Amino acid sequence: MTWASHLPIIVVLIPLLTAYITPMLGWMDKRICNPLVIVSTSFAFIASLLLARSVLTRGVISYHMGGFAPPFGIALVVDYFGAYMCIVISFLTLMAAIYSREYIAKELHESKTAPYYTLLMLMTGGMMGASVTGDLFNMFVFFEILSISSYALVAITGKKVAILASYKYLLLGAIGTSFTLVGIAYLYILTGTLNMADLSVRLASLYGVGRSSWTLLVALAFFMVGYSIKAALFPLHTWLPDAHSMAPSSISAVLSGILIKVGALALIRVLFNIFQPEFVVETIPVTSMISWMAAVAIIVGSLFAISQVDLKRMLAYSSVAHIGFIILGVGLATGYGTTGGILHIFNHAMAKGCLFLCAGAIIYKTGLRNIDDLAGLGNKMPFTMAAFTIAALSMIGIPPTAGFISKFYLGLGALETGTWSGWVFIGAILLGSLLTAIFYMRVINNIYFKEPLHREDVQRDETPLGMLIPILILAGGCVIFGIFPRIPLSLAEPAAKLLLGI
Amino acid sequence: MVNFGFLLGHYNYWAVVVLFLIGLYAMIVKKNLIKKFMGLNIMDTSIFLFYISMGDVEGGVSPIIAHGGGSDVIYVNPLPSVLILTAIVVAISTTALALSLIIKIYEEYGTLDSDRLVELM
Amino acid sequence: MKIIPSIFILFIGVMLAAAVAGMPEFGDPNSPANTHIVPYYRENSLEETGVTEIVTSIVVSYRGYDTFGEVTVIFTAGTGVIALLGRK
Amino acid sequence: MIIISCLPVIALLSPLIGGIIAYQAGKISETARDLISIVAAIVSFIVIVAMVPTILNGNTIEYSFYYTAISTLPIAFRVGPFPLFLGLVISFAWILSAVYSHRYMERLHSRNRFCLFMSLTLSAVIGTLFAKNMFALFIFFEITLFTSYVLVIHEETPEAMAAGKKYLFLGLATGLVMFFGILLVYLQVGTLDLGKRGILDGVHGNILYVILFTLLVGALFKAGMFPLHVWLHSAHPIAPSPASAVLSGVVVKEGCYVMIRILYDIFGVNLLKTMLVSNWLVLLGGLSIFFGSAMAIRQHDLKTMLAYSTVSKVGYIFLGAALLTPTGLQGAMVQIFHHLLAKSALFFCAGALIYKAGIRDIDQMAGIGKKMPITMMVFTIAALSMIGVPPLVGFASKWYIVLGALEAGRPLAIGFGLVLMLSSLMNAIYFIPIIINAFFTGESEHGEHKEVRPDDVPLSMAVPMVILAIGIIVFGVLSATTSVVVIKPTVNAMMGL
Repeated sequence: MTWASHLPIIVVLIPLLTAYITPMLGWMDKRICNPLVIVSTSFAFIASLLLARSVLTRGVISYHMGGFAPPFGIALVVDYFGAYMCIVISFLTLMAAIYSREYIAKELHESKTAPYYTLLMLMTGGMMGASVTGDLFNMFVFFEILSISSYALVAITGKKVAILASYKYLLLGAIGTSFTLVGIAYLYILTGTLNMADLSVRLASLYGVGRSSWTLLVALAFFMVGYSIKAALFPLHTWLPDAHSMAPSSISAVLSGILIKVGALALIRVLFNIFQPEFVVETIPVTSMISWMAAVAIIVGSLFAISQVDLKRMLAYSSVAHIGFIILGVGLATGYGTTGGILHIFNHAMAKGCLFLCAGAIIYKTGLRNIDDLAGLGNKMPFTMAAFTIAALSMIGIPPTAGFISKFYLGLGALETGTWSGWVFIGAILLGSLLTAIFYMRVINNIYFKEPLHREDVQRDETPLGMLIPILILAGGCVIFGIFPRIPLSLAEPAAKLLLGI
Repeated sequence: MVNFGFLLGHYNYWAVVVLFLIGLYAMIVKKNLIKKFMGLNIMDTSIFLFYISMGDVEGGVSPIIAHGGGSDVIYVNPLPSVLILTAIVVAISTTALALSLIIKIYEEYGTLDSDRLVELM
Repeated sequence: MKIIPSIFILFIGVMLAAAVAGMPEFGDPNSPANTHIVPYYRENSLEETGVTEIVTSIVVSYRGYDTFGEVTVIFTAGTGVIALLGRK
Repeated sequence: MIIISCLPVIALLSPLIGGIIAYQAGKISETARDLISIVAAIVSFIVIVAMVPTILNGNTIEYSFYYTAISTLPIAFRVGPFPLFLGLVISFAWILSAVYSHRYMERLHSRNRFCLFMSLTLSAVIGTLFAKNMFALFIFFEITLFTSYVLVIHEETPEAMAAGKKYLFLGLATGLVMFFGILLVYLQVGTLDLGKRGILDGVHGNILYVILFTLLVGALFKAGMFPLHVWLHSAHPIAPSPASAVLSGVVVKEGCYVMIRILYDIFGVNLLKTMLVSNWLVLLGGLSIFFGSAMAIRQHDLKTMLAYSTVSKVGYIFLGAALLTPTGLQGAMVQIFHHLLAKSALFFCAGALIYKAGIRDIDQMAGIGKKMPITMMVFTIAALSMIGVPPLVGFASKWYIVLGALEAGRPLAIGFGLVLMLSSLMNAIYFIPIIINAFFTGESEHGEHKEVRPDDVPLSMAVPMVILAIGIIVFGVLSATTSVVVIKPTVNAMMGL
């Protein structure tokens, strides 16, 4: 038993314990909070990388909490997908934490600094915990940690609209929570277990057997609805545009970049780890149902994004579309498709994180939120805007950015199904990509090719370095992982294969 | 036609379903934000009831192992109780946050009527 | 105005009823929930944890991690409330 | 023999890096910026020249980045004869364009940006030429769209933005269609390698037609072929003239190049023959020739006219390639080279007229030949080549295409002969009056160039134009030699003979 074998719990405990210390230290001196959080997330990031390495070398890790064997105690199960999510989560949170130092000082009242960082760490811990757990009820608990902290973070600015957005988010989120709780109860009453691996074994004997299969289906439906709310899958996305656009930008980046992906993770766990792929793909075509929903999400989300005037709201609607890409890939349930969906989690996290951080930088420097007012920013903030452009191109899926690779895999996955619906899905992917181009090119054109209204708009006034660094790292990532996509693929591909059992 | 034995055998569950629906209905239809959350709490409570019900065993006693208790003693299922402890705490936490949000909303907007709030937004 | 929510509620109700139909009877000692894992707790919890009350032994030992999460949830909500309502 | 060498990568990277350095240098000194970008283009040219002996000896140069892209689809480069010689001409034309733009651009804004994106476009075009597989090719193909978009909208006027929008979104849409085709190919055969002629051999059924259609849509859009030309006549004229020259001269050729690779490397001659699509493609080419010429006749704006003329010339290239005969392909290739030279020269001339006399309209050109003799001489040579007057290179291309049509069969040859005569006539209709007007008519009263002193363009603009004109003559005279040395072996290799 070396320390390395405890990595699954370490990645969860680092942020959570930091969250417990932060208020105490913040009470002494508020300036300590930020370095503490940065250090802690860096450690979490390193731990996630180590975790991924040990998963890659030794296969799926099962960690028994308190030494109690799985069906009786809680087991943490880290497969390729879980390790992959941990890396994405800790990486993006690290970027947001670095960014927060200067951004939060201006955006938030001083008294809220400590709660802000505490909640950020709790949210990270919640996401980490939900990613590595192998227990259904435990996932629920960690989902609540991340949900409640995100409700609070959306409203933390105390602005009128933000509070209402948070309330709306909370209301829907609470419904989602209740629905998943019902789903857990149904599965428990049928099988008597909460462990995912055990559940999948015991459920296999119940498929299509008498009336208990009704309960099974209803449980599945409740899970789908509950986690779709958390993942903001169309048509349950209604909370997202308000919440993501009203939150502080660093939080928007985390919410849009990864939090909704954790919802997608839960969907994937329910579909492929608890219910078996054969059941959800063939017996009852749940996956093709959610694929259709995702295809609609892509189109509708993009169309809504086109009609937005507020930059952050546009980005939020774009997230609705892109969660559609992810879920579509998952729902295709083919090797390429699911790999593409999982890969897009990472690529979208980088691109959308970068975009929201850039939007935050624009608001920080100029106070502008309206897309039409952004003229002249290309000269004013050249680096920020260059990063914005790269990330936007990645969202559109222009080579050689990372978005192109996920588009490639998703497209292959859609065609691989070999059915007519696959052709519809690829139509949705390509059309979604084109629609995405429409609203991002509008912003880019405004930034670079439009005369600014005021002369002083063209004075060089770059984002402070502390905020610029994470922006540039994320934008650089969009390009680097587009040229060297094998790095994320080395985890995403086995993850998809393991989930699908192929 | 109707299998009364079946209906009666699940009577707790039917109560849960009814409670759940009442809660959900209140949550969707009521205009007052606090009433919406009362609806949520009703819904959550119905789920708690459901957990407790499914742990029940005919003639079971509370799961405390008496000294030297034989294996013939029937205990009720302890696991749902454990789960529900956690779930209750979660529900309370959500409600606490929701109520503080509602306080803020009332401070800022001066109303708790959801239609009015949509207008003011 | 209230027709659409009512239809929605009715739909959920039908689903819930269908689910109930597939469940074991109330208080059935042979239901999977009562036979799969629980006997292990009844037999081993005393010697493994030294607690006579099985609920407590599960809360703090077998599912202690959940309880840690539960405490964290309270902590989260507390921090959230402070962040929202704390001194200006 | 395959030789591993990083020369293609250097040829690709030198404009890229040079462009970025030039952009930074431009903030300090404009001359330094232009010098750097010229040097970058020259380096690229020299590197390509350095590959010539290897290729002429019958070798291929390859280079691939391991760990890039996806398992079987690395970003890799392979240089064969056809890409090499096209690259040679393109990078040479680029040097001329960079020299030309030094003085031309001084009256326009955002010169640094223009310089940067010119270099980036060159880089992307070279990447497209040298790509080893369709995946890498598509990557560079799409990059070209974005970099050239910035060139199109350079003026940032509402018309330029509208033209750019049309170009960009149609380009994206057709690019996505092409992407779809690439996915189909990959799923069918599991490879996208362009080295084997006809990777789709062994695939049957309607899927082939879907693939052909989708792939060609992307390539023909960039080439500006008839039904997909709708962006060309608004995007090319609106760009600054050096950019128009490279857009019409080079970026369009990139589309033609991709089209030829699709036809000959992905499908292969044999497969296309069994698919019986040749006649339809030839018909499409003929339509493009007609339509482009007909629209060109109606134009009054010189640059718009030239843009429509491009549509018609692309029709020749497509037609020659679609004949699926060695001589036809040879004609298409010569036409690529010819049009690259001639259209660049023509756009340079148009730019010179705008620069010196502010003339955009054909009617205003009366008597301009006396004031700007060099410009109009170059214009005349290029125009005559476009019409297909014998010693010039344009004639050679038409000659080969006719021969190719004869090889393909008599009805086709007769039909094509008619098309050719008619289109040559139409070319003459829109070019000859301009020349006559410029040289033999007195000045028109409403010409804006009255105050222009009887001098010609500055040296840095005149030299590129003259070099191009000389090129047109020399290659025309030597067309027999060049085709034997360079083009014939290439064609044979591509046809699998």
